[in-house]
Amino acid sequence: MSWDYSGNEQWTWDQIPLGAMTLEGGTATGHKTGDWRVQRPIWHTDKCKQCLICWMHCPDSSIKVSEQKMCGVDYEHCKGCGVCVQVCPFNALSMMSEKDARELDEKEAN
Amino acid sequence: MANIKQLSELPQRLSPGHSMCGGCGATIAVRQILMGAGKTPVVCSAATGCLEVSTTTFPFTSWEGGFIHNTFQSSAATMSGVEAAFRGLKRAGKIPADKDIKFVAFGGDGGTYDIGLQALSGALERGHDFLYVCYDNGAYMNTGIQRSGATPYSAWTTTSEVGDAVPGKRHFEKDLTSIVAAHHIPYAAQASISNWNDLVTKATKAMDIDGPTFLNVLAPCPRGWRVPFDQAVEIAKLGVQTNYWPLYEVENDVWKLTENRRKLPIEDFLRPQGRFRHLFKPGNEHLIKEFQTNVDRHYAYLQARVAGSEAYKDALEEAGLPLISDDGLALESGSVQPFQQ
Amino acid sequence: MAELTEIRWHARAGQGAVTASRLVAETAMDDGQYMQAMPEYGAERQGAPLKAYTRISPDPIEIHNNILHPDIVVVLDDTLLEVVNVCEGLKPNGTLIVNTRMTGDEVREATRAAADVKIATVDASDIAINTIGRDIPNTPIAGALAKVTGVIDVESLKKYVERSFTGKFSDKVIAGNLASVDRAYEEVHV
Amino acid sequence: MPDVTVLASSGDQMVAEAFRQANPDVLPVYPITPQTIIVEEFDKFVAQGKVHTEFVPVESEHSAMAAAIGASAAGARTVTATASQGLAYMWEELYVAAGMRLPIVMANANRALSAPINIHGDHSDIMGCRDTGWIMYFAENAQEAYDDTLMAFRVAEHPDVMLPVATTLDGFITSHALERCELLDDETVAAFVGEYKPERSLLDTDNPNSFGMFANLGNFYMETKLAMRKAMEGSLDIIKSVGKEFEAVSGRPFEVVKTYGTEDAERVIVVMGSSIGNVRHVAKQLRAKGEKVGVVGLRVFRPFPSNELVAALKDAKAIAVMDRCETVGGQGGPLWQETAAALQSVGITTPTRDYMYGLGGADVTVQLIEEIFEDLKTLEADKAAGKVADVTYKGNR
Repeated sequence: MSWDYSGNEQWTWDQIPLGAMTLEGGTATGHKTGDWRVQRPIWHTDKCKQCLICWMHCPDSSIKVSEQKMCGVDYEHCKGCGVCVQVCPFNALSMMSEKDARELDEKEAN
Repeated sequence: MANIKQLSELPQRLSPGHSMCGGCGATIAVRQILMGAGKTPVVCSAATGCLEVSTTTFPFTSWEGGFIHNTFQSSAATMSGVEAAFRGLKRAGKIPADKDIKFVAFGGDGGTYDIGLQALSGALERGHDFLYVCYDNGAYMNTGIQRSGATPYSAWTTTSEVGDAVPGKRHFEKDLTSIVAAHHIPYAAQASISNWNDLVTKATKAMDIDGPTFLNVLAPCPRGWRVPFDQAVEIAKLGVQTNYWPLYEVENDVWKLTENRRKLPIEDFLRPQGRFRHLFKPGNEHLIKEFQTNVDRHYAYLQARVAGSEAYKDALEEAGLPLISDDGLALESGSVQPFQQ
Repeated sequence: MAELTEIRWHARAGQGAVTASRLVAETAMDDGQYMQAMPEYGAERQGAPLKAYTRISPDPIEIHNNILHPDIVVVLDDTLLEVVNVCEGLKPNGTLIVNTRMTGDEVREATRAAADVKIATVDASDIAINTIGRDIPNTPIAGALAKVTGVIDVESLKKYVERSFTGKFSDKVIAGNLASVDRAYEEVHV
Repeated sequence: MPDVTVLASSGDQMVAEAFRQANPDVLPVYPITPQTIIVEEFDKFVAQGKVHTEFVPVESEHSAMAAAIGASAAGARTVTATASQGLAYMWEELYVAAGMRLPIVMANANRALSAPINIHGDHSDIMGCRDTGWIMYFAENAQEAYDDTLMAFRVAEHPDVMLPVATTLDGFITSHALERCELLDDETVAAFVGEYKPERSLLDTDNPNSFGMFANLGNFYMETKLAMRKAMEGSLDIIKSVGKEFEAVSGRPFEVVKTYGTEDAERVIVVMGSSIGNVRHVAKQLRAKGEKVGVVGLRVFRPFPSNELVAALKDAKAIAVMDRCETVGGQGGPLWQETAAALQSVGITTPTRDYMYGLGGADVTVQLIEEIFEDLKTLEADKAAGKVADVTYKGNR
């Protein structure tokens, strides 16, 4: 089942689940903490040895892994703490200011 | 235990989108511990604190499985009730007898060493089948860095202030893991987020055991420790390497050190942390010396327990007595009466 | 208003006043009456003087307070006569039953009981020792109560004793208790 | 018709029997006088295998309620029992149980609070948590303690209520005194109480829920409290209908407000718990002498049966409220406060006076009650002359 909590800010007393419980697990995924970020980790695929140490230590479950392989950073939720950069044994991750990163993105877009 | 690649395929237990600080050690601990459940469903509880507040802001929960928060001191007692319900409902035939759930209760050091110690002790004594995890960041971080029974000697907190008269916390921390071990439960261990392999191994072991088990996990709080936000894992590693936080386990009353890294001087652990800055001011050398002495003394204590465990095993063998887990006594919890119609 | 009978028991903690208050109450209940039985709760320990109460009525009993004006007072230990005013609040023409070797007149003198108080004496301890084998005067004195006041029926009392003791005590003990009721019923002096 | 067993029983024992017949899944409990008999008797049932209940002998009342909350959230029919200091120790947990909307049933043997320490009956403990969101029954005697406990499950677990229920009995007076009681047969009770089928459970791992969420500033806190108020208000009708159902089963009448003589009474006493009987006993004697006195006894205090109370008091000329709980420095005891507010809210200005009585188990004598009825004769004039305080102690030295 999937719980639709859209528009919950407007819910009245009789619309809130009993005892204000959540009716589904992991709904926080809908809370985008990526905008907390002032720096972002950049993944250098050339240096990555797929050891998954970054994934093991990410406090925000924001290292994307599929089929046992690191496949990017979940920028929707990554807070840019830099732990992944610190724990990577192969310098396959480095931090970049969010501002520069965005400019870079725009350039690539154009 | 599964290797890291296999672990990466386990179900996600803690979703992103929580409001913990960037770089928080507690969420790293939770993620690593819940890997120990494998594919089995997990129901968790948490004491009031950073972890609880920041992972459960309505309507956003980061907990993928069942979760309950009750009060600050009641994580263990609340989970007692959940686990008792699991058994009571099975006995009543309202839940399939073969249904398996892993129960994990979380508490910070404030909710475990201090206000929750009575509830934890009671739950351990009653033998409930769940893992209790203390994520230890050495102070009441949720309320703004006040000292707890886990705060290290001489550390600065907002209630162990540093001044000319008083150089930070005047008391040595409680040895919680030994207190828990004294309940003679099947398994108690100390782990660190910096040693994921050791931690996940211990979590797996603990969750596989029937009966009460305990993990005390070093989970640094960069904000409270006054280190950069990317340093949680690094500083935890130094905690282990300096023997500030020895990694060991107590299984069936048998003590065993699980990591024997080269031992670094305690300064290496203290120097990077703003909460110990005053220790490095001229005239405070004796504080570092006292800190080191206490660390060495505690490590010697652990080594003695390890050595003593050999004698203990021999004594049991000589007397023909079973280990704790082998007689099942520690594994029966609550009321053990079989239900008769 | 229906006839409500109120009994106050005096004894030392451990002498069985609470049991006696229940024995009489439950016997009355078996005969279709309503009842209440309660000790005066406190932190008393072995040997301390205490009170217990029994109420019996053909109609439901609504009042729940301590009994201040009993119709009947029963004293399980005559050494209490010197330390407790057992006649306190006793209703006019009330009844005082004492487990003692003393005569009725001696009791009246010792308690300064009013002239209208009906006094009954029975050596329940002696009866208990000779029938049950131990000094537990509460069963026999209930027999005396039945005789003197008629508030409960002696045969019902014996039926209740037999029923409630069966399984808990040996046949010998039960027989002794029944015998003690009969003897007290016969031997009580008014 | 149900089989009825007549037995001599204490109130505590009757509560234990009600618990046995409801066959709860979990019972976490910590012993305290005068609730102890409930725990002891129930543990016998566990030991004899007469219930399937998981008995959790916790290390404190705080943990008793914490474990009850965990068990109830896990979908278990959950009961516990306490008294006095134990209830006070549970206090913060009581709010959690109600706020999480968990249908826990708890018996409380009403007892005084320290200091000075006192083990006897009064309402200090239970009144201390009258605003926690728990429905509250007050039993007049052992029989009502049993009846209320059975009805409590139906009310608490009703989908439109989902609030915890406290069934209370006065310490020692009701908890320990032996009375003639009637026990319904197990089948009849099982059919009446029914089975608890929770909509949500922590153990439903296919539909995970998070209980005890954090309501951030301005985020749903007031709304959840309003939802509780609505459920509490609505519960009164459910309490009544369940009461009528139980009346049909047991043959014992159920009213949230019990009245005697109010049809023509000029002087009325409002009272709760075991003292209702004492006051009715005295009122009967006085009415036999032609005095126009009446009694209003509340069997339910939360939700407060305001309309029923007003209806019972509307024709009275003078009203005494008997409170068995101090509110030191307050305008009056809890029952007087509620009564005065109920009357005022419909514009009734009948003079009232609050009597503080029976604290720490102080005896509630016939004389004490007669004095109160006597006072009422001149209450209006005395008040006008400023002769009486709002709060008057009775039975003290």
